Amino acid sequence: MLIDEITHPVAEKCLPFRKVKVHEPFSRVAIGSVAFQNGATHPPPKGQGPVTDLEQFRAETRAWLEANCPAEMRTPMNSEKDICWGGRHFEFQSEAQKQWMEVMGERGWTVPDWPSEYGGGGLSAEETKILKQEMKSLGCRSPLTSFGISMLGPALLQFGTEEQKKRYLPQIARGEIRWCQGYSEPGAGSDLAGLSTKAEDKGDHYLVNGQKVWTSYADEADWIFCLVRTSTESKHGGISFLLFDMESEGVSTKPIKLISGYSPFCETFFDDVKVPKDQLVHEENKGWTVAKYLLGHEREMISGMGLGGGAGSSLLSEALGDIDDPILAADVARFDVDALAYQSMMEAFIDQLKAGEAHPAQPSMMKYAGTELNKKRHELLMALGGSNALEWESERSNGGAKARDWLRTKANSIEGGTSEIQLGIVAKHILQMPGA
Amino acid sequence: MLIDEITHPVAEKCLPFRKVKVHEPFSRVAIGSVAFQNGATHPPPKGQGPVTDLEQFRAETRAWLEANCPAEMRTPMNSEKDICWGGRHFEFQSEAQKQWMEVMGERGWTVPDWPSEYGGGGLSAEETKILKQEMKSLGCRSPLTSFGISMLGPALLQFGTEEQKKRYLPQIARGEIRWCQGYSEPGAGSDLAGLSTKAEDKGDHYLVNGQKVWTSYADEADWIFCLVRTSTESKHGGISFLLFDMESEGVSTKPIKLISGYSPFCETFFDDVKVPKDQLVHEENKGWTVAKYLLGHEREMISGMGLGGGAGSSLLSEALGDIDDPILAADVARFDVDALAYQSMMEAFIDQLKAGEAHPAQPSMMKYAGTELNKKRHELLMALGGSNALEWESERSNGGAKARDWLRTKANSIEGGTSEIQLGIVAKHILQMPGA
Amino acid sequence: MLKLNDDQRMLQDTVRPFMADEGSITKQLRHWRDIECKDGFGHGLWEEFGKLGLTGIMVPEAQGGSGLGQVEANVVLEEIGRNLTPSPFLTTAVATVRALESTAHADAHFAGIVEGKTVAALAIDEGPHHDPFKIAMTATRSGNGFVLNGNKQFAVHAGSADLILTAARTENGLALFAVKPDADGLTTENVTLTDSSKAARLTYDKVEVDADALVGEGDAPLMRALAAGRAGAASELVGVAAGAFEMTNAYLRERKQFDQPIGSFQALQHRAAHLYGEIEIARAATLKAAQLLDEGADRAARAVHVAKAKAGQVARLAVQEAVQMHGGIGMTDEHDIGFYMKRQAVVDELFGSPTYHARMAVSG
Amino acid sequence: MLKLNDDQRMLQDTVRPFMADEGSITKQLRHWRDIECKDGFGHGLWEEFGKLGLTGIMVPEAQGGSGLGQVEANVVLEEIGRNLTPSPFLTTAVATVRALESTAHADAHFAGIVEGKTVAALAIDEGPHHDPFKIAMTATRSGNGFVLNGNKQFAVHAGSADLILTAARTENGLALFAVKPDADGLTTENVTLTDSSKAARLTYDKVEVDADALVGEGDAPLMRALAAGRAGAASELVGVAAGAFEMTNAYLRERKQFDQPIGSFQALQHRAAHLYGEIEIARAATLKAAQLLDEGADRAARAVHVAKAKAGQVARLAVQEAVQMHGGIGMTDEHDIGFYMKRQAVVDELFGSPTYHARMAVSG
Repeated sequence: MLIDEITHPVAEKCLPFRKVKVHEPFSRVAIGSVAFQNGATHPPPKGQGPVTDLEQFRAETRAWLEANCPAEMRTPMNSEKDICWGGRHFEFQSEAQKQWMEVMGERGWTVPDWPSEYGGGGLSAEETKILKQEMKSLGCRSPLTSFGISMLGPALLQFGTEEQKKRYLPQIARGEIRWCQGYSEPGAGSDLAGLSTKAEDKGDHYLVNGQKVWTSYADEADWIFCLVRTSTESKHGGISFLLFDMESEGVSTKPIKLISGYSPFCETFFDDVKVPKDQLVHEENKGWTVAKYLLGHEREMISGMGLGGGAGSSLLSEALGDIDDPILAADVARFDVDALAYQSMMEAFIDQLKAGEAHPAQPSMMKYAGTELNKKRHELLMALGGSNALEWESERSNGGAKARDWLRTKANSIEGGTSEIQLGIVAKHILQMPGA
Repeated sequence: MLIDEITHPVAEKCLPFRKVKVHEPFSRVAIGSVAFQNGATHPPPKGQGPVTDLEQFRAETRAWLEANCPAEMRTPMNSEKDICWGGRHFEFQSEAQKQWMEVMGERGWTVPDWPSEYGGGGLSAEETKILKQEMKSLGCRSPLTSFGISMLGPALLQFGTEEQKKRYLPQIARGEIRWCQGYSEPGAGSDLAGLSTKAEDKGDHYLVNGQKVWTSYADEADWIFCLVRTSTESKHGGISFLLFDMESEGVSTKPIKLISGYSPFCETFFDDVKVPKDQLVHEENKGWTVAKYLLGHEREMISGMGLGGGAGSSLLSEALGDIDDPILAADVARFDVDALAYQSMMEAFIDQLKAGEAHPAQPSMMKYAGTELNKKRHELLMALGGSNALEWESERSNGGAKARDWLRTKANSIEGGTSEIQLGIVAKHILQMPGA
Repeated sequence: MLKLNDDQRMLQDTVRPFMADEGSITKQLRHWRDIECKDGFGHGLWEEFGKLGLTGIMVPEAQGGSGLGQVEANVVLEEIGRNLTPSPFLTTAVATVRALESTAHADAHFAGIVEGKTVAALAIDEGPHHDPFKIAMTATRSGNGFVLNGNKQFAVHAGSADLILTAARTENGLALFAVKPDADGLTTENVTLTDSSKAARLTYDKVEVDADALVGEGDAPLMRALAAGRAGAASELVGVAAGAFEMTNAYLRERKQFDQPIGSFQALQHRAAHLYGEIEIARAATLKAAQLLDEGADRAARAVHVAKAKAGQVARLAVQEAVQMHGGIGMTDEHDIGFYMKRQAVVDELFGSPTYHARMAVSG
Repeated sequence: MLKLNDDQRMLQDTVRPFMADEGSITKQLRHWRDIECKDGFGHGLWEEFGKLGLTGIMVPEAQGGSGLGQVEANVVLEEIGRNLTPSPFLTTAVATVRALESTAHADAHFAGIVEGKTVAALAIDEGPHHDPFKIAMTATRSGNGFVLNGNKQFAVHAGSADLILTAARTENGLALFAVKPDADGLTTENVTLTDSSKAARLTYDKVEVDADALVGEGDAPLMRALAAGRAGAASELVGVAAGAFEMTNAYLRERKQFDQPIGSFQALQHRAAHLYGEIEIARAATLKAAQLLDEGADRAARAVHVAKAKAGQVARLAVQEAVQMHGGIGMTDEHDIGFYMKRQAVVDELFGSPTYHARMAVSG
């Protein structure tokens, strides 16, 4: 299955967002130089053989899942509370949730396609696909969701030292450490590279001072991966990528309340935070390369949100019911055309990625189109809901879920690079428009 | 009546376009410094007195019109051919058309509010309004339409020397000379001031060399008012405004065929054309001031086109008939809302102009909104017409009138300053956005 | 003249600073929201409105009001929209006053309204979508009065009201009743809406009212209330759009990205310029509707539909552009711009959505 | 895989330079228009299509064709759209071949089509708006055949056709007939359309046809023709959009205003980038529809509606932006960009407008 339920990193509301997960190796062209994923540094995949071996793998996997997945973990998730994020302070919802994370983590199947020496499952693309299919068919929940898995892990596999991979990746795989991302800063906004959080070289460590904003779940995270300024001589060439413990002295967080009423983000403050130098990823002043890699990754995930409820979701026209408003009905019909067309685009894009034929800036187009579409979807859902949808604090409205979801979508075209930034990238890199 | 039938200067198709004609004096703020129109240099208006005088004027006017307007000139115009343009080579459609122009020209009522010493009617605003009302009520056609009346005349009244006013204005009023406008050049486009047609100072005359484009009806015009470069030291400050005879040696024209199939415009070439210095309007190198004045004027006229068939025009929803297409019906309903709202805006704008309260850049907003609306109107007319509207050369389709009109509207948002230029003007001058 | 006259401008000059100060987001909307006030607005401000003569703006002079019209009420409502000032002005001083004028109910209620004491609500919608011709609530004659049965929703301020104008269907068709909130059989569920305003869901279970509770039969009083409410809501939406737009323009000039004010980026300039025109057009359409209403012109009905449709559509664009152009800061509760988006959504539905009114403009 | 396979790319690599050269605007569209050719296309080019194997692309191999599917036909049509190449490919090699396949008519006509000799037309629409379920033309049984009565319009290429597939209503419902253009009682009025293509208005006045003129009863053959025609038209529209877009992008890079290439202006960049995405999406939706048709999937019907609606809407935006961004030069007949706008308008209506298909996508 190409579309899989995984919580979106900036997900805020009840039902898990869906993201596109490409289980086939990414192409080099598509998202940077993921050499290892094309086999160059990848260990010889196990079980990559004739179809009969794969069928055997499927049978064994199914048997193992049936034996090891607790019954409670084979029911659909109802809300964000059902997501297992792991980490030092995570309050498991149930013993079953904890057990499921641990047994899967032990086998490396929380990150099935990561190399086994780093705590992964070491599965081939085909095997990973089979595992997902069998989990879906049995109704198994995702055992673990985290920014470590979706973001930092891939970056470390690409840019980390052998020691860093050995140190951090298994913790991520086992759900021991929950990560957050320290990119945005107040005043920088779309100009991400305009960051000013300073990391001074103090011999064996950096001294970090400054402030981040939009740090997702920083108040619940154990560690942070963070962009800092190590040089002022060059804007992009003076940025470094650091990892450090959120319990380090000098780190504090403050939740940000959003217009939807939720607080999934924090402001994060660094006051003389000491970071050992072996926690620098990639070279000093080359953090922007790592950041760009991760941003491309994030955009691909967010672009999947345009699908709304995902590939199998019902059409808005089905939600129209007996509403006697021909103009709204016309809007809905047009939206469904756009949504169905975008679904095909999503399918085509993933196939382009798999084949290594997608333009490197294509995720910007997808992110732009998908998020604008999702915003429109929620505008129409509000219109379809009429005054019912305007309720904000009633049981009937599930605590104003529809209105809060609608407001939440307004961030889609801002986070992960605004629509304006994406259009600029497409104009420059795909259309080769001259600079202003 | 605020909305009156006057052919638009770049009109190409059968039925006369409508423009907004403000019969009350323009405000100084709105369109430049039309001091004379506010009374400063205006001769004491005749008949400006108590209501009883105006009623008497109305009665006399009506009687005169009834006595002097030929019956044939009291029938509605059917096509562009019915418009009287005047000029040396004009082929009058009928003796009645010629007679009507002459009798009105003699009385100065072709330009009723121009001063009588320059061939105008010398009427006050109230009297002009009454004349128009009576003409309308009797069904009298416009006796004369020309760029001399709508464009050059106002500019000369504002910037011409006494001698120039005496020389040119009466000819315009009497329909003896037909004028065309030489502004645009190939390669300049929206950057109007980037013109390069050169006028060299040769003592008692200028020597003009260069090329103009989009010269409306240049092949039928007698004289041209033309922007030329007299200095290369300053872009805007090196432009002059010249008048000359199209029969001068070295002038040639070539019609441009448009996508609609018509050729209302020409390319115009100047090869060592001698222009006597007394045909310079305003000072040398101050032609841009005159040009800006005229452009503001033109934009106001074009913005009136957004009304489509004018204030009294039927709604598109009435044209929907029994077409069973609910989505098209929705588009049409939305268009009608936009069109009716824009009609109110037009009314408000004119009232702002009259009161001297319109922002000087407001015509740019009106021109943008009106032309975009008109384009949309014709898109919808095409959709309503279905395959009937696609016919291009059949009697049934009146020679493809619907499709040709539709294509013609595409120029609305280009001529007289593109939509992009208008938006830029609004952003800069009204919204005070910082420069890029 | 399709512009404000001198008296109307003087009114605007009075109301604008008052609303920007006393009616500001900080002093009113945010304050009442944060302390979870049950009314969603301040009674103190409502009395201030009274002292300024705003509550009685449409009440005839003979009954202690100013005897002004829709244009003047809309001048107030544009400022209310611009500052998101919560108050029962639209429901009480505009729609209710228009419904009750020249009826036997005027004397009973106008004094309280003029004083800024009485709060009135309208109970019209019965489902999530406004459609008064589909009203199903029954008013059955019984003895010397009527018995009302049915459900209402989106009755703004009904939980704080002294008077609930209720639309129901008698044997003669539509009718409007003045119902007391404490009537037996009337259940009120007060609901907080997205913009922190309050609207009630009402259940009428054999609610008995006297014959004189009837404001009028036929659709005249209801349609008067709706026309005034819709035209007023259109003006409030123009104010919401203008307020969001002005806040955004200031931000575009001030906020820097890539070492330039973001207002210098051409793509944003063009979008802002387009929006400017749309707001001007919506304001003109709304003024036209108000003027025609005041003239009692037949054309007023269509003009009101056009105004509510256009203003709704434009205000939606305005708040969307405002939030997008503010970027991340616009998503925070701390910043005021999000309140504009929330308010727009509520007034958009109030007395009918833009799609409803676009349809009515061409067919109704 | 929702992308072209290697064989399909090879086909594209062959067709693209051919169409850009032999099928160019200068050699075909402009040429035939300027000499006022009665067919609106060149028979020589149609024969060239035959030599290249394009005319028989969907004809089964057993009948001398390539036996390929809608995806391959659409590869050709995108290039046709990109170069505005006039030809009877869509009506003949796509819609007609699909209608006649596996019927008794295949043998009679496929050889001529494969050779690039036969030109076929479809007579479906009876009013200005496509709506096949409302076909009123009657086909009454009479002796050993039928009598056709009624009117058709927008029958593209019918004035040049050897065969006119005519949709009519028998006592059993919809049916498709193969009618000869010289049949008694059939009057053809050849009309030049906006894009210089030709479409006929046809009057059937007691046109007698043999029983074997019946291609099939029920809506199967008609719907096969329509599905192929619509999917093909969607691809042609994607080509029109892409062609206009590419020409415009080149212009944006080259044309200078205010001493800068206009492509450096951010507002235009953003509009171009938006359009780029829309064209990509329309192409994906169209490829999806073609693949599903080739698979015979039930979902194909909706996918075809989506493709025609989306491609139509996107192509319209593309030509509007193209003409606007070209400025004055784009308004001249001398420049090619105006041809894109004209062609878009015609293909937009052909086999149903975007509004028709959007409605069918959610209800049909």
